[in-house]
Amino acid sequence: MTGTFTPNEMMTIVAARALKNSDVCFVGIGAPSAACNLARLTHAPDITLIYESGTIGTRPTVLPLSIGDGELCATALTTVSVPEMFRYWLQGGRITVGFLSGAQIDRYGNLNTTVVGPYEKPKVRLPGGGGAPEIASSCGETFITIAMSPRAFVERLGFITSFGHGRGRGDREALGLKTKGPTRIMTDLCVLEPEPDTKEFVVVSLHPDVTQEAVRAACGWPLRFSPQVKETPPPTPEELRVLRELQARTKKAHSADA
Amino acid sequence: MTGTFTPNEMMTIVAARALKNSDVCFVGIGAPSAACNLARLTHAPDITLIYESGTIGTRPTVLPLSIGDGELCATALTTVSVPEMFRYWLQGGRITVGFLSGAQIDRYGNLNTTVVGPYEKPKVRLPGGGGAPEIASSCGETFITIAMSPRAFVERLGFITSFGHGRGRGDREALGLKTKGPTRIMTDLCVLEPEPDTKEFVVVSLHPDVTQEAVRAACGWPLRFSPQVKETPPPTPEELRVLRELQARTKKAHSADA
Amino acid sequence: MTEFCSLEEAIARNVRDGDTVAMEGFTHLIPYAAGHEVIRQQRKHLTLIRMTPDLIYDQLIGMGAADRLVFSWGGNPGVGSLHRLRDAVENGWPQPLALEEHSHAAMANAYEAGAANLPFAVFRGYKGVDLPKVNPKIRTVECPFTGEKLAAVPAIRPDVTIIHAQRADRAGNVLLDGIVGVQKQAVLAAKRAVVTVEEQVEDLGAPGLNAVILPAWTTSAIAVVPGGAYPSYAQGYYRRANGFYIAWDDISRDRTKFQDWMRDNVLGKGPEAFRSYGRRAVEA
Amino acid sequence: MTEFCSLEEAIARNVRDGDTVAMEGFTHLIPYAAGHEVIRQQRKHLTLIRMTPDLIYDQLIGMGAADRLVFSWGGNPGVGSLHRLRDAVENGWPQPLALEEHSHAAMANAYEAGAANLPFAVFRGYKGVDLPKVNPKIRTVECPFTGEKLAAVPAIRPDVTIIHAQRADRAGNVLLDGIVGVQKQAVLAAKRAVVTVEEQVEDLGAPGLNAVILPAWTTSAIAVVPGGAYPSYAQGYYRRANGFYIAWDDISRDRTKFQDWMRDNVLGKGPEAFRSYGRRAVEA
Repeated sequence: MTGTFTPNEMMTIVAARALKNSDVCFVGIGAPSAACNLARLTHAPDITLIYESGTIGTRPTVLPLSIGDGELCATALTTVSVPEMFRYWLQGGRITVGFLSGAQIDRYGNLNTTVVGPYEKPKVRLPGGGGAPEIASSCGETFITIAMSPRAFVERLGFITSFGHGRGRGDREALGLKTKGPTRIMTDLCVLEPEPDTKEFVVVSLHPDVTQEAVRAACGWPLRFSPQVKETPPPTPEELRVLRELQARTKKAHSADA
Repeated sequence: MTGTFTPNEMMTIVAARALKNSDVCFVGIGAPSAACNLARLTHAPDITLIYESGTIGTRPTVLPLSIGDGELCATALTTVSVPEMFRYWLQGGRITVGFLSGAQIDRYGNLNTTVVGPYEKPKVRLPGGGGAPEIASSCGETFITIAMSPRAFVERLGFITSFGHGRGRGDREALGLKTKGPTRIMTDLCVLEPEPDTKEFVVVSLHPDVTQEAVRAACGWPLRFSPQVKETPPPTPEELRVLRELQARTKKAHSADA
Repeated sequence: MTEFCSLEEAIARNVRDGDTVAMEGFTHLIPYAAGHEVIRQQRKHLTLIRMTPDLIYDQLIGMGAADRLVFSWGGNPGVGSLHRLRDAVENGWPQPLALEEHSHAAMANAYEAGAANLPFAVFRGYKGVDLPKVNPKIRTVECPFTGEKLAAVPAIRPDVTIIHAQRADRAGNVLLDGIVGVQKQAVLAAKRAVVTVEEQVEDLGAPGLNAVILPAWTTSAIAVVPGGAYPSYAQGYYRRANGFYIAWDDISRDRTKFQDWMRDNVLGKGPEAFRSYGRRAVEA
Repeated sequence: MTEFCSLEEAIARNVRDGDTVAMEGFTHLIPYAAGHEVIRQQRKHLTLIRMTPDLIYDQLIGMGAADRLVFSWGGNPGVGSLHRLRDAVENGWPQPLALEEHSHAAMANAYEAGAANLPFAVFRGYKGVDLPKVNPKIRTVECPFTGEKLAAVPAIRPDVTIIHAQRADRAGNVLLDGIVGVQKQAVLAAKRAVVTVEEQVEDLGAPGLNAVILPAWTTSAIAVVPGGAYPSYAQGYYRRANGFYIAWDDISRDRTKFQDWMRDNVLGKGPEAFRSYGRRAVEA
């Protein structure tokens, strides 16, 4: 038996499953951090986790609130300067998987985390790109974790903060990019992958008890489905236990730091 | 009383006297290393000595045979990578005085340590420039230590390894250089400084018991003297004692490393 | 050559109205006490540079100290928005704020180029994205060997860089340990540098031969301010007050609430107040 | 991901005839044992890259392993000439040697650019000197913001980089401590990397949170060779054999004497011979 689980838990667990023991991951805060550490605590004990704060091979016992928590440094193989992190390790092509997310995404996996509305007079000023523009271009491939809603999955981005597949197949190559770009979008409802000849993201797997209608309703563009949509295997008891223990340890630790 | 001393000791002592307690020195091996450490052990206890191997603020008890002896690192404030040394510290403009030497020098303080004869088929292949080309351009000023002989002090250089004053006043500015370049040549016979309006090096001080004729005979170009040539104050007993103790400690240490 | 002095003196002597100021510290060692002193001394028209503005720049911006912000990620890490930053950009309160926006890679390279005394930085970046359309300081340079086009940004050369570090020895040599971020580059890139430290010690106790140390002759002033990084942290001294970062979301959301908090906790207090934060955090 | 193996296997699997090879170590940690293994395996037509060729390249050149040398200072530190290098350049013995000559600053920047995956390095250098007249790889690049012209050289990207380090842990993570030179950059710039270490340990015992460590997934092979840097040195293990550097001047001056020494001390011995050097040096 699996027991009940939240859509957010399913998203994190699906993302964790996508990681290999041999991966070198550039980890972001939030779902990516939970997914990467869940992978490390389950099927990928030797996975290398790198945070842009400079920590290489970190093994935190609780999830960091920021990408630079002391826990990350104290448990790392070593910690390098931020310029070195971006020059030798990210730009150096040493990262196999980078995680990205965003406020808005389009059907080609381009992301906006900069502004809603005109840049000079924004309706909503978002945090900005941070490491994302170069994570999107320098990592071997990128995984995107993002909760589905029509406000997030939009027909057209007002601002491209990080580049996915542009307007479709061949656009990355045209820019001289040799990396794969986004190969997977993992949401709270389903998993999407780019269609080989168009690079448009289509649903390849629906999470348990999620209908095609529900997913369509949560997407701002006419969402397409792969010929053979699978059902995402539900979380195993082990996956749920480890994730929930991790979250509990984390909550406890951070509330202590008031 | 001063007792007797060698021309080489006089050269080293004159070079040491030229250094200030507040200087940050880029030190080379040989006479410069002896001079810088003599200064540190006498009138400039707080002088900062930097070797291109990356050691910053080193205080060796014996002189290194190479610029990367363990003694330099073990006694340094810290040791940085060689790229950082050349990028942040030398190119960064953090060095007040750099020491240079060479196989050949001309009247404008340009140096050759690369080849004698044609580059492609050299008569003598010298070691090459190493750090010298950028020491010559990036340090606030440079001091040159070199023993005088007609073979070393030449009318014309076949190859310019590091740039002094080019063909005279204004040449450094024309290259966009904001540093002073060579301000002093310290030899075993005398001290030379550039004439303000021509930048040609002229003798400003003769070491004890050295005649103008002897110096002229040791120079390959028609050597000129400043209107008021001084006599170099002879080594003090203290200077000689500290230098000779340093040399003795060094000899002992290195012969042990067979 | 650096001098030891009070934080008041360090800021008064080194930070001027209209200066370009970088207060760095990548999550770790953020110089909060120094930032508060800049607010107390009512500096105006500053250009503030920081990869992650964080709460300290949210406070400076909300108090009207800045005309311009150079940054690459403007959020409250793990929490959400920087409400004072957003209010300034979206509504011009308390005054308009001009933005020069980059990516982390661009800013890290720009500091690095500044430390190396180069006029610009070259890197692989900004491929296919819109930021170059709104930031004229993002240009390209061509490789003279391969003809490849790469991204270029101007080097960052602040008038003054302000950092917090673990400790300084009597001579004024400063040690940083842990997540060292871009602080070394930011200090070496600047005309002047102010450092606050947890403590002054006889011996730096450098961890290893290659420890991150700023020699005394690379900084302008050092002030001993225990707890000076709170609610950020100092590895080996006290932990990050994650709870404060979460609480700031509510404090900063409302203009009046923000102003009241600043009056009670910054304008009305001196750097010695940080001592208790440091202590409390250590005990946590 | 790296593998632990014998030095013979490490060189056999990673160094091929015609390769571009960088053996780095700035006075400290020079990989002599690995260089000798390359000689024993009779590699030919190598392009050898090293800032300071030192005795190890004098030996490789004298044994006819190299067609080309990329370097910035070719002397015997504190002693004088590298006679085998000079004999090859001045007289073509045992074979002609093509030179690509740079300054230290250029090579340090070129390794740094290689580690950063950039096609070229930009720096302030070569002002008013003759080297650019004889090295077509020295070019200029113009700052897209100020118009200033700066020196540019191609990034160094070796087929294989070979270094010696103090120790590796069981997982294959490698620690360097002391004068770290350009080794980290040289390893990260290379397609393959071979590392010899003084010892394999359970725990690296890293000196501090910012220690210079190469993760196991950045190198190709690790061989444990105690004393493997002799007559160079390993900080914390044994001192530099300055006496050997002085003695080399005489050994290398004469072709026959050189060949006899190489036969007796390199061709006729294996890496285990270095163990005694290491020990002897420790006792010294």
